[in-house]
Amino acid sequence: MTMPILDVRDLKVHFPVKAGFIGRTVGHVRAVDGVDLTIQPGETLGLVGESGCGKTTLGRSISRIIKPSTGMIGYRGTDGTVTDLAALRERELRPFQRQIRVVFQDPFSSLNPRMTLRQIVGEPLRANGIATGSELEDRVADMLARVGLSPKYMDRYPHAFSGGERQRVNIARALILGPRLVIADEPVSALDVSVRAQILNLLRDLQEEFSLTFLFVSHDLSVVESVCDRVAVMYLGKIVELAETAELYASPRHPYTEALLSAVPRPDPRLRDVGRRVRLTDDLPDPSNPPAGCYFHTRCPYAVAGVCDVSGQGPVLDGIGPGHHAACLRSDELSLAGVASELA
Amino acid sequence: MTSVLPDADASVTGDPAGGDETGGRRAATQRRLVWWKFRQHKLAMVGLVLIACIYLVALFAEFLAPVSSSTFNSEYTYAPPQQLRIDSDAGLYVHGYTSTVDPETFEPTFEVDKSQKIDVGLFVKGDEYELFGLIPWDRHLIGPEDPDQPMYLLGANRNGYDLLSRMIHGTRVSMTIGLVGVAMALILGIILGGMSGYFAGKTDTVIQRVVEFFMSIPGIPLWMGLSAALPHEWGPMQRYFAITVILAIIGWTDMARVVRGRFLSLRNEEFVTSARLDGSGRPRVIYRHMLPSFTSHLIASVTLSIPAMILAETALSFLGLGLQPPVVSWGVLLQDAQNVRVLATAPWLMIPGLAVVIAVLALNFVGDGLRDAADPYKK
Amino acid sequence: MLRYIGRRCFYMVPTLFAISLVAFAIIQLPPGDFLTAWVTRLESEGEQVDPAMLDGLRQRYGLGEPFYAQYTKWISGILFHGDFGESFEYGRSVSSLVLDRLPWSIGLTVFALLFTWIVAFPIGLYSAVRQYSFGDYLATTIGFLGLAIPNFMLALAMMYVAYSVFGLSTSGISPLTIGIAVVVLGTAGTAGMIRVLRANLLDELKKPYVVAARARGASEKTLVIKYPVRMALNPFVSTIGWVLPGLVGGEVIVAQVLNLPTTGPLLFSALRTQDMYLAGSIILIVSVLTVIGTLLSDILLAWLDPRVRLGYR
Amino acid sequence: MRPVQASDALLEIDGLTTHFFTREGTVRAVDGVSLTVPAGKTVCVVGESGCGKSVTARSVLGLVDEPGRVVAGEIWWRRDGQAPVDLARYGPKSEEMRRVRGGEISMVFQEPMASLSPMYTVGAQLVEAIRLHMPLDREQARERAADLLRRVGIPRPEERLDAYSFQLSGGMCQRVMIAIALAAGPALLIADEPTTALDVTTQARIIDLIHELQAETGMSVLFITHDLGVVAEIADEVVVMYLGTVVERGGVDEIFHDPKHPYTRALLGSIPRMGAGTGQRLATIRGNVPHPSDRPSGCPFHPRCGDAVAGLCDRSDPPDVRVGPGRTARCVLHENADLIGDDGQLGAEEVQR
Repeated sequence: MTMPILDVRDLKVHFPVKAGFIGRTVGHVRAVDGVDLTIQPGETLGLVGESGCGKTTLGRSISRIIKPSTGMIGYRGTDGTVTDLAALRERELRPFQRQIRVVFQDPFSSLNPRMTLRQIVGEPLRANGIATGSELEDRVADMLARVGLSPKYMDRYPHAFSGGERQRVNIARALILGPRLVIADEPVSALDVSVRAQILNLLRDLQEEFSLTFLFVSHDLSVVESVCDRVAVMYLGKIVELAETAELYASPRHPYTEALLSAVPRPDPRLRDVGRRVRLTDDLPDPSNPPAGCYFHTRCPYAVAGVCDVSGQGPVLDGIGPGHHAACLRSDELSLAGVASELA
Repeated sequence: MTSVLPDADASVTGDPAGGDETGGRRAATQRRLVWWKFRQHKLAMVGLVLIACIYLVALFAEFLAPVSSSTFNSEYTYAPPQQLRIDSDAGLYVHGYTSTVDPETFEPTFEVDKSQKIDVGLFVKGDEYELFGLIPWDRHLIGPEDPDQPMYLLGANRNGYDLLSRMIHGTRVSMTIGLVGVAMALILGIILGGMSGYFAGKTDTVIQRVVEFFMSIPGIPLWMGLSAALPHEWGPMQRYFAITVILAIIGWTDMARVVRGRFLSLRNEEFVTSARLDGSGRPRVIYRHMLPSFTSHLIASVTLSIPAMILAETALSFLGLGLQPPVVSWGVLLQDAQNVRVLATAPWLMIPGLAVVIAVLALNFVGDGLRDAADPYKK
Repeated sequence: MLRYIGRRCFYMVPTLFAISLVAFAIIQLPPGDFLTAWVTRLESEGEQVDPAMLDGLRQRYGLGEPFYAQYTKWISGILFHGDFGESFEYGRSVSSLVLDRLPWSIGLTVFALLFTWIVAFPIGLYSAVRQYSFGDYLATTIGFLGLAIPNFMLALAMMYVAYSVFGLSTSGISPLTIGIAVVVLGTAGTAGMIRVLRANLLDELKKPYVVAARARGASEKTLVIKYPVRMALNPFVSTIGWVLPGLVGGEVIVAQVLNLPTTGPLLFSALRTQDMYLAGSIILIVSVLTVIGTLLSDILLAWLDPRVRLGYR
Repeated sequence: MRPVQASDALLEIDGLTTHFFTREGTVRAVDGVSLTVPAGKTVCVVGESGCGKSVTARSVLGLVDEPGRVVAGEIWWRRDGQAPVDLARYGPKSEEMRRVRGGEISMVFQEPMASLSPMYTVGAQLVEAIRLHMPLDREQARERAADLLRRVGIPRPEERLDAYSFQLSGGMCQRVMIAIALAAGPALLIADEPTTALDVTTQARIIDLIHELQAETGMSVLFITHDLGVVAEIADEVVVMYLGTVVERGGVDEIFHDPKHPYTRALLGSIPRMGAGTGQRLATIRGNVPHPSDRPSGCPFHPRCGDAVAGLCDRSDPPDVRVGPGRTARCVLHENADLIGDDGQLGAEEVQR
């Protein structure tokens, strides 16, 4: 097995809850609560979960937009040395931020409205002192062409472009430094259906062309299935299941994954009454005060009192098959339904 | 997307494969978009023209005013305004005055005497002055052909000063004290508001408390206290400067709040995060990415706070706590109009107040227009 | 709710402390100590001063001691004995002087505030509901004018009209002068208030919950009165916070012009004669009252808004 | 005017045209939309941003905001047993329209949190809705309110009546909104992207709920969404919109398994299918969705259409062709389908002379 490009160990991001005149800390929102994760070079790892599960925070802490509270983010450089990004100070991060880039969700707020495409896409080159003047221009033009934008629009401002085009600009900006790992945070969820496919295909093409590794954060399970090699499912700041995409979708081993998969509406009316329907209650527990035992037991249809709700005996992410991990106390007893089995 | 207007997410679509038809708008810089939007605001355009005129008056005050600000003729106490008339033979002229002396108080009362004609000319020789403080000259735009004849187009005050001339001279002080005060408030506001917004956390809390403090105390008594405490022996320039400082001390809070609010909201904008991830240093993130995004908002707030400064100066000077004669400002001129009895005999003494109203209105219009135009991407 | 009020009161403490510092600084600002100035003036007027009394006074105010010691003396006198010091000009205690006039000031301010609300509310409402109508433009224009005309100018103009057109007397306390004062003070705040209310209401009227209420068949009147107005009232109430300082300040000037027996003219004359204990105390009292007014408005706001009341904001 | 054709049509929209008169020009947000909602059925209007689906829904109840206006078209509404009335003739502020809103036709919106006023309790708003259309006193209305909350699956309804919207989750708020919509037992529920702002797990439950309620009450549902998955889950009939026009109408199975319009086909091809595995390459539609204010001439889809015929599609508006029983497609490819008959199986190739 190859060495992972990224090795995250017991990563925690806790946001203090402040109150009072001087801002006393009265509690913590455990946005990311002890995550272990590895990403292999060249793969696309999907990160899914409901809103508020901490997937975006995890992505942001790996790119060090947010400083993690504790834990390790081991990044393996091209020369094989591993650096713990979580421990670095802002200045020391610079060289690594060139190799780990981010594509944001919102194609509107992520582009500075006062800068032209040339300035936006060229900014990383300029800021890192890689290229200036005509060289910068050539590289920007080249990059724009690769993401499917005509370089002749280089001097236009973002407001002249549609959502899909702006997302291409974002991708160009992320890739111009020749990164190795790209963290894509819901890169297509703000786009129209007919444009979404273009961007997904583009990401795939660029991955091949530049041999990129992707961490793909999304709430859309069908999109994740189509682009990811492996998928990690998050719930209340923890990873509850991690497996190869096909394996995870076909035979999930965590009740939460089963529920998520079963909730995705399938674009085929003939499948309407096919398969098991698992429905979760609406109420996500308060992440600053998670339930005892398994965090999911309050909503889990398979939860057993006295097993799943015992304080201090929450499940841990265990290997239960080749490359398949799940954090469920009852994963051995349960037989859960996936998607593939229902396909006609 | 909740918006019912079908602009939802695809604001303007630039087809990557061509579509230069509306290239003008698409390639436009933000400054240009703001200007386009501003131009649609008719009142703001009127205001802009007015403001330009007022500052031109301030710039060429010596030339525009018939006499210098210190020229007076104590013979013509409370002389009423004369109407400027035009005649095909004699050209411009005004009527002279006849005076009757009150037998009890010995105070003269003037009336315009239709039988006298005083010739008025353009570009006449008069008091000597230095234009822009550099070019010595003695021509005035308008004035009596004979400098010894009285010409009081807006009347005279108790000492026989020409109100029109003094108002024109006063423009300079009144309109600059606002600018200087705002400039100082702006600097204070940007530094503190910026710190508050960028560093957030404890720094923000402390600065916020200070701002709240300044906003919760009534300004005018404080100004009065501070300006009353100014040493009497200070000269006009020192006083002028001290008053601007006092105005700035009170006025910076609004600026600080605006700047802080913008910084706070921008700090979490993804394009700012992106800039940081691009490797831009902190100063570049602040000055190249954040500041330009709200300069137009800032300019709007600045424009809207100049009038407040002008009003404050006027009020202070009116009470005799602000600028003192011989400095001439609109507020100083209004000191003459303290009392109803005086007003009853010489209502024209309130005219400088009109200048204040017009200037403040115009600035408010411009500020309003700017505020609306500041965000050209918002419908 | 009680916790909110408690917290809000606690926030006030540093503000009040800072105000007292500023007030004391103003007392201290004029060069030399006021006692010397006072003695000089009395002597120039040919009066004799009893040196024993001077010593007593020096002792009492801690003159010659460092700033903080003087401040402590001054503030503890106020806090524990209600002793604001002595006005040399009037030869009376500051507290009795101020007490005589304070009711007038408070009354004037409260009335002006009420005037502001009563006028601003319907106009703002109308402007928002009938956006871009003739009435809206008229209200906006008047609003702009109200912002642009200095308080004292308006007072002067009204006095001039009353005096020279109607031949009415315009000095001292009379229904006319008080009326003028209320209207003048109220107008300045009204202009700003109308703008705030209009802007807020226009924002609120576009909110989804208004559309949702309309979709369930609520009448247009309910739609405006029940939902958005209730929301728009919040900022409206909180505007007391910023209208009040302006009102209090304006009151000083307007009362001066109209020669009303409020604290304003007293402050003014105190400042002119450098009767600094009187001046400082008035600034202190007026500021503290303003802060308390703001506090009341915040509590009212919390009571009106369930989000604040229930601690969701 | 045209009489209502199908006797079972509860709502029939005919040639609805809603324009927004902005300073920059007129935006033809909805441009001649016709659709029918049969009694007891769920009709889904599906399309991407700017296609006019929401504006269509709002036009029915006269809820289009300034500067938008219904400029043409008829909205025939058939109360039970009565002659149909044209809602488009009612003024947006008229008493008649108000009686229809909430009483006969209810609406649920995209943002459940924002659709409830934070200043009043959920119960107050629910009681208001009930009392607007039913002659009940406060006490009775409150009882009914609690009943309604129970029916939409809110546990402990009596307590929840006194909650504020900000104390509830998005899913809960949407349930409350549905309860409000059901207050007076409407014949038609218009749901405007009711699940878009919700998580996928919550979405599934809300869709189930609407499904159940429909089965229970027999009301019709006009469901607006951009998500074809949701359409497949809930629709009986589907209306596909693109840039202010209906491009295709038909039964849900026909639309998904035998799409006629190139846009529908392309749209279906561009969505990833669950279970299809990793690495599936998605079919794409070239270009972007244009803004409704610069709509292409002729067929609005022609610049992105793989089957566009130069000189034809970019010049004239395509005809609305009947391609089967209850099916239409607005495309020149099917121009001759009317003559051929109702089999609806005519492939594009056969028509392309």
